[in-house]
Amino acid sequence: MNTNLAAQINSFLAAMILLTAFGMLVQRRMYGLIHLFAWQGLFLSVSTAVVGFVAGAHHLYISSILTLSLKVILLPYILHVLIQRLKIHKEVETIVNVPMTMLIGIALVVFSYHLTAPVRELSTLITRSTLAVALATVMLGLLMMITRKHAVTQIIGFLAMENGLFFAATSATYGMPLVVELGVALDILIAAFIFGIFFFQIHTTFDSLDIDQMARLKEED
Amino acid sequence: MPLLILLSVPLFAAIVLAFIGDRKYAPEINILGSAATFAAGISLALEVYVEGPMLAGGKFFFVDAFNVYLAVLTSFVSMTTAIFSRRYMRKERQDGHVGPIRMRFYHAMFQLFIFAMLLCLLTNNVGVLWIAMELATLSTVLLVSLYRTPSAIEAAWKYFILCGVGIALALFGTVLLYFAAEKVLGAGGEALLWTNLSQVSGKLEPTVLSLAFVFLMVGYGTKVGLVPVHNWLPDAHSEGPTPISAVLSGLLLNVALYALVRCKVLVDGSTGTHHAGDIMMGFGLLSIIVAAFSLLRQKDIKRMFAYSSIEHMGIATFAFGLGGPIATFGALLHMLVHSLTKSAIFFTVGHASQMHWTQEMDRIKGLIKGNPLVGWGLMFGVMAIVGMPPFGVFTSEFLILTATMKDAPLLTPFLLLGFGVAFAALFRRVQPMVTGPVPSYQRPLKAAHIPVMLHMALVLVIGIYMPDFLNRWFHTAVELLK
Amino acid sequence: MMFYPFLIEVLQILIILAVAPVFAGWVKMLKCWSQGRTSPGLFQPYRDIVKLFSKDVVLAENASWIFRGTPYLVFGVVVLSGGIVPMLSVDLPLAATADVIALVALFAIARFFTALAGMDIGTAFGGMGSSREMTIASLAEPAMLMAIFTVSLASKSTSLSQMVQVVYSGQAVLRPSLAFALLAFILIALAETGRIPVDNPATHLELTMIHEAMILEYSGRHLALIEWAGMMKLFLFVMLGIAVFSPWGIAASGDLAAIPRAFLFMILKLGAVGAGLVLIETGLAKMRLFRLTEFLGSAFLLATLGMLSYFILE
Amino acid sequence: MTAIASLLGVAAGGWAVGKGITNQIILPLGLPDLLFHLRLDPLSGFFLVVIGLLAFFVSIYSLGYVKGFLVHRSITSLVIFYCLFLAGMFMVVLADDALFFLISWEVMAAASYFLVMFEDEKIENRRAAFLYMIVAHVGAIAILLSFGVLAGLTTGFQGFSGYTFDAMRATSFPLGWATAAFLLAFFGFAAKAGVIPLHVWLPEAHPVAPSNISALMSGVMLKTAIYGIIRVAFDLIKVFPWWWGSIVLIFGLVSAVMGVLYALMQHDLKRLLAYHSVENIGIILIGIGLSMIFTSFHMPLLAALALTAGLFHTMNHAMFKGLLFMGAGAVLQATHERNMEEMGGLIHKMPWTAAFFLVGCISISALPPFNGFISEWLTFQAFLLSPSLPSPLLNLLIPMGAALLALTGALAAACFVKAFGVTFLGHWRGHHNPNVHEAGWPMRIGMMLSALTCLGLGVLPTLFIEWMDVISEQLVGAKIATSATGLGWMWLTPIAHERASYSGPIVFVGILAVVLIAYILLHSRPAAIHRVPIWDCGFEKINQRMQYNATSFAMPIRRIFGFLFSIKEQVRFVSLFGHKAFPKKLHYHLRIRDLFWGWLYKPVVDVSFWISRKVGRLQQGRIQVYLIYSFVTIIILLVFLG
Repeated sequence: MNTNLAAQINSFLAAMILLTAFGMLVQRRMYGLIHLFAWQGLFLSVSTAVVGFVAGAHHLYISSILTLSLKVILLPYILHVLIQRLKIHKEVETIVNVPMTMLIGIALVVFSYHLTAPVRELSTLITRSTLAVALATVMLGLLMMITRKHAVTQIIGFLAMENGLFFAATSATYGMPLVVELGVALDILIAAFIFGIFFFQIHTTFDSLDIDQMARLKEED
Repeated sequence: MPLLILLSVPLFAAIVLAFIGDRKYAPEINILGSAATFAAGISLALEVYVEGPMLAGGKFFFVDAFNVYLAVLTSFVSMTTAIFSRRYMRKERQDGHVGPIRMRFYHAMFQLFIFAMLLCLLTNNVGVLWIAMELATLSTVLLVSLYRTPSAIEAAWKYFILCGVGIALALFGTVLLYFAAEKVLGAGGEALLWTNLSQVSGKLEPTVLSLAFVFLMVGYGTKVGLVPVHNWLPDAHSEGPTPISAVLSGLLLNVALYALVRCKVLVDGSTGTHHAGDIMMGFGLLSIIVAAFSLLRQKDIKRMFAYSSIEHMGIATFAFGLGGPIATFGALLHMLVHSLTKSAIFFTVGHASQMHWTQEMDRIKGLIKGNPLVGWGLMFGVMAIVGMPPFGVFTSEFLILTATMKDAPLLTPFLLLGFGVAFAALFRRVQPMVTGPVPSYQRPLKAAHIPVMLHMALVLVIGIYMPDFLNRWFHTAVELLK
Repeated sequence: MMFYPFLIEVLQILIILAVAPVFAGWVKMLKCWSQGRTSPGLFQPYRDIVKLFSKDVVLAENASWIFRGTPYLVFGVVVLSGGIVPMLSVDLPLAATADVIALVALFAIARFFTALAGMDIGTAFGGMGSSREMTIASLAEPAMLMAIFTVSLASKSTSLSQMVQVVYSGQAVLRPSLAFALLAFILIALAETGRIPVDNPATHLELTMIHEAMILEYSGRHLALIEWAGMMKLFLFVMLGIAVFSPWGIAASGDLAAIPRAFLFMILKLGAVGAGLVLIETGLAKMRLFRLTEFLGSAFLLATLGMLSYFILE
Repeated sequence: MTAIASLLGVAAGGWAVGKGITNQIILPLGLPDLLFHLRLDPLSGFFLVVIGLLAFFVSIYSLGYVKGFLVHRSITSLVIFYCLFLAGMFMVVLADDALFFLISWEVMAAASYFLVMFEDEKIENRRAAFLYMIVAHVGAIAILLSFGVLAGLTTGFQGFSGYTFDAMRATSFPLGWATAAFLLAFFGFAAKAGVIPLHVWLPEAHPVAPSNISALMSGVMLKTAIYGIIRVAFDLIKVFPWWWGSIVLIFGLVSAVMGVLYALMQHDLKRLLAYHSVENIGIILIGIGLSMIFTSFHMPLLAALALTAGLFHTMNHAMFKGLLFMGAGAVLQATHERNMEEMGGLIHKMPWTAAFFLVGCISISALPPFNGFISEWLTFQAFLLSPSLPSPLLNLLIPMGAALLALTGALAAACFVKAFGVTFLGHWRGHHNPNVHEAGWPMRIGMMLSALTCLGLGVLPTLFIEWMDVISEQLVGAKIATSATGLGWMWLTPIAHERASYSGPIVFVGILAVVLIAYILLHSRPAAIHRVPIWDCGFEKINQRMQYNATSFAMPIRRIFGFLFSIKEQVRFVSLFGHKAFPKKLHYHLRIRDLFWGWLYKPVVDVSFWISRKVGRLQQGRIQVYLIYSFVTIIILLVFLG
């Protein structure tokens, strides 16, 4: 596989990641979201492996496998189980003003591109152009957290952000040092357990996972 | 060697505590672990004091004047907090707020949290720094929701999500930092070591670094509790158990600020401008003012002191942003004395609310007569925190204010406004609580004397007589942060 | 000549003790004439005082030592002031004891104690008198100081003998500032000595009394001392005005022979001032208490005008 | 104990002023790079004497006074904070670097705060203490900033040596910065001194504090602020334009007049005294302001005169105000009452206290032969000399100030006729007759000593002025000539013999002599004194409710100066037959408030709470909104940097 091809594959995968990010932004159904998230993880994992192969950075394979096992298999599975356990699978969520959200998302992509343009000039890596996509994914994850009202979707948004970060790490730099990668993965694992516990706590206390109920700690009278 | 002990003791203690569970002597083990940590911290400090900055564990750890003093502080406050929590948590158990499982969880997580913070301070690797920071968040999230009340869960959720997002942004910043460093230092672990980065900071790409700083600033700033990304802080501090509020306020914020300052040094070194400092000053100033005005309308005692923490972190951030020897000196001192004072305040606040069965300030009255230690402790604590001499906070605020007057005189009115309002707001609330006759519903309580008195005495001593070694430490740290 | 100044001093104190009642009698006499009444004679005040001295004292039950001591104190203060204002000669040893400001303060202490004595008994009248007296005094004081200020601008001094000397030596003739100051001084003196239109010394009508209300409870020798001191105070104010604004005829330093001449001049001037006083008192009606603000305000205005005209015109 | 320590302070201060020397000590405390510097020079020595002397008297007094508390509460905290308070004041005047100065300053403030709050079960005490603390702290911050400005301009700012006063003395400051520093310092010190409009805490805090503390707070704590102003202006900055002096002068005048007017309206004895502190601080500031004006026009002699007047008044005010508060404390302890409307006739039951209080009243009313007169007279002399200034505008305006000062003096006299008359004279006005007794011996001795000092300073001012001349010599470079002739101690002649003179001894001895002569002459013939009931004008028996009281006494003045207060007057009729002509009962209600509450403080408080409400909206409860904050913040920063 020559470098050029790899770059093309990588760009394609980047586009797919971006697409799934947008998909998650507007997806109303819970299962659909989880599937989209798993797809995004898969693209990420493949992309990591490709980069690792091209750059000869073998620790990226470990990264890739970690991503695959965590984000494509483990986390979606946990979410699945939780949703069934907590009987929320039928819930369809309302999102504030979908077209508006889309527009903001597009603006964010443009903005990310503009922002990373000077950085792109500096880099010699084949993956350099994907940095904008990574940033956009992070921002879209954040946007998703803002527009959603459900605890599970917020968590998915959060994880999507993490995906964007991983992508940034691989695309911009051919991956962080292994210690860091492992640590980050560990953290995400712990976080996953914690939000699992949280779902139960919230559910038993509030009878649903709608976070609009959790707005009582405030300063307004 | 002390370094290894310093790190391993809390980790080990966490494991032990997780296994032995809620035994009668668990609090004592907790104290013992913290005390051992503190002893290790002291010996490490001595070593550094004698031999100067050092690397350890294959460049993985790095100790210099800046972080060693914070490490000692962290281990010290964690020790006193452990002492405090023995009596406090026993009372909570008697009142039926927490059960045995949660007690086990509490003790283990407490130690884990200390470990995370120490790792955060001592590591040389910017990436590991990030991981430890995230670990510190995660270990406290469930402590905040320990009481399982709706508001506690809500607070913990917000803490989890907001800090999670914040820290994610910080990771993005770290990636960008690595991106820039890799060009100069080559790929691999070397490029994330702070010791290497600080040496080559002039060669790092300025555009990338300033971009990175934005993310780091917002990310770690969330943890520091800077306005406008502070919103998790009052909730988490007011709903968690009081010992946790004390360490969150007294230590975690410091650690986050430490990370931020390290990054700022790199960025300013690279860009050659003062942009990072300016941004920090802006955040600091905004925090001071917003927190000061928010203080005015608080009804919940712990929430009020949470806002006070925001204000003080704002002050320290502002001073670091300002730069210059005197302001930096003041900021370092401020971190130290704020953490001592604020945790002492939280100790007394915890007892006070136990005495009255509530955190509502309107219901808390007559503390001095009811329990002189709690009453006077709170009174003097507040006097110290609002910057009354002869306590140490005054000294640091004095240095910061005068330095501001020198370097950015136009900003002093805002600082002044913030200080004045915060002062009035705190006093307005605290005075009725400590004075006056004892209300009928107050119950007597055996308070934890040692931590409160120890902290206040230290703050007092620092205010009147700063030992020479501390002074030299600060000066070395100031040199480092230039 | 060592004794010369002391001689003057003694002489002057004797004069003030002796002449003050006569002057009061003179004013009363003129007043009677002007109102078409028969006058009791020039020396009636003497007879009053002597009669009061020989009477027993009737004291209210709860009068304290303040009430009893005040007459002596007032008397003492006024006599001492009498030794300070130059009447016959500029060369007065005690004149250096107090300058004009201190002199005003001496009068103030007399007033202070009189007001306290008025409150001592605990009647409504006493308190009313004290309250009004102190109010008037506080309004008069700034005007008084302004007048002094104006005069001292001309003489570069507040020391009385120095002021007299400067005016006497003709360095200050027909100055507008002095004229204004004189007008102001007259208004203030009327207020300070309790004459119409500020106060009416002859009335005992409850709504109008001021000074009389304070001393209503006095009797016997206490009343005699107070009355006497009151006459001396009037006399002193007249002398002060004469000394500062028209000292002509006063004996120069060390000139013993000029003393009789100076005495003569003094008597003449006193006669004239008495006539003027009566003219004012018969011509004007007593003012309402709250109109006094305007009265004393105009005194202040005049004094200030005097000062301004000094700076602007001279 | 404290008495002895105070005496030591007096001795040290007296020695320093007497010898005119300067000592410097550096304590091994504080920041290692900024040790605590102490310095004893004539100026601080003078204030040391003032503080020490009054503290000595008050300490003796306290021995008796605190016994009143022993019955129902522990006095440990009172004693501890009392000592801290004294120590704080001593340290303030000795401090020689900015940090130590501020530490002492705030120790003093904090200690007095706790002292004010000593009887903390009363809500008014807490309120007063709170207000006091706020104002004091805001003032302290201003002072801090002022030092910040000064230190910033010294050469040694990079290290810490710039914070010492020595470094500031050695620097000559550019005008703009010096002005900022001065104004800040003046603001800060004025807040402490109770200069209008920063005075509101004072009439709240002084009345509720234990009386020995009120005596110290009013008598000497306010003086530390005066010390601060003198130190900053004359010693640290040194060169300044004339309008600085005018500012001080104007604030002094306003405080003097407004202070005394407000005092007149009070019927709480200690509150009245507190307002008088505002007035007297005003008078002191007049002296200092004039001195500054003269200094800036390079007229050292006149500057020395005005400065001496101000300092002398500082001493005097400490003595007589301490005395008055001690007297008020004795009354309070005896009657458990601060409201004058409920007092009267105490002179019969407390003859000693009455006599001492009277001495205080005469002194503060600036009447000879007591000390208050001397300083006011000196101030007048300084005023009268102002026409020699080379500025026509000042020439025209300053005399008006003299007139205002005269008004102040006269109103003060009126006020103390009221205070003494209503409290000690007449009949008891209260509803029930309490068991009133004379104050104990320690209290009497304390009061007697300060009364004697008042008299001594009034009769022999020249000795005192000669002793303190060295201060003005150091600060403005000239002495005032007091001892021109051999009998110099008798005559006080500030500038020249021809100019003006006053002789305390002669006035004192003269009055005494005439009074004695008159008394002896009149008593050579025995005359009976009949004691009879008060003449009731032929009506029914008059009762004690018919007396003039504090409110009615001040009525004429209230009418005249009514526009300066916010007055609510209410008369309510309860009438027979439903017609006004047949009143059965009259309710008279009068409420006088400090004008500045409505003008200055309430708006500030309201605005603060308004902002606070707005700021509170930030924390609005929904996590999405918080996320938006992060989002927007990062976008803005990226735009800003990218």
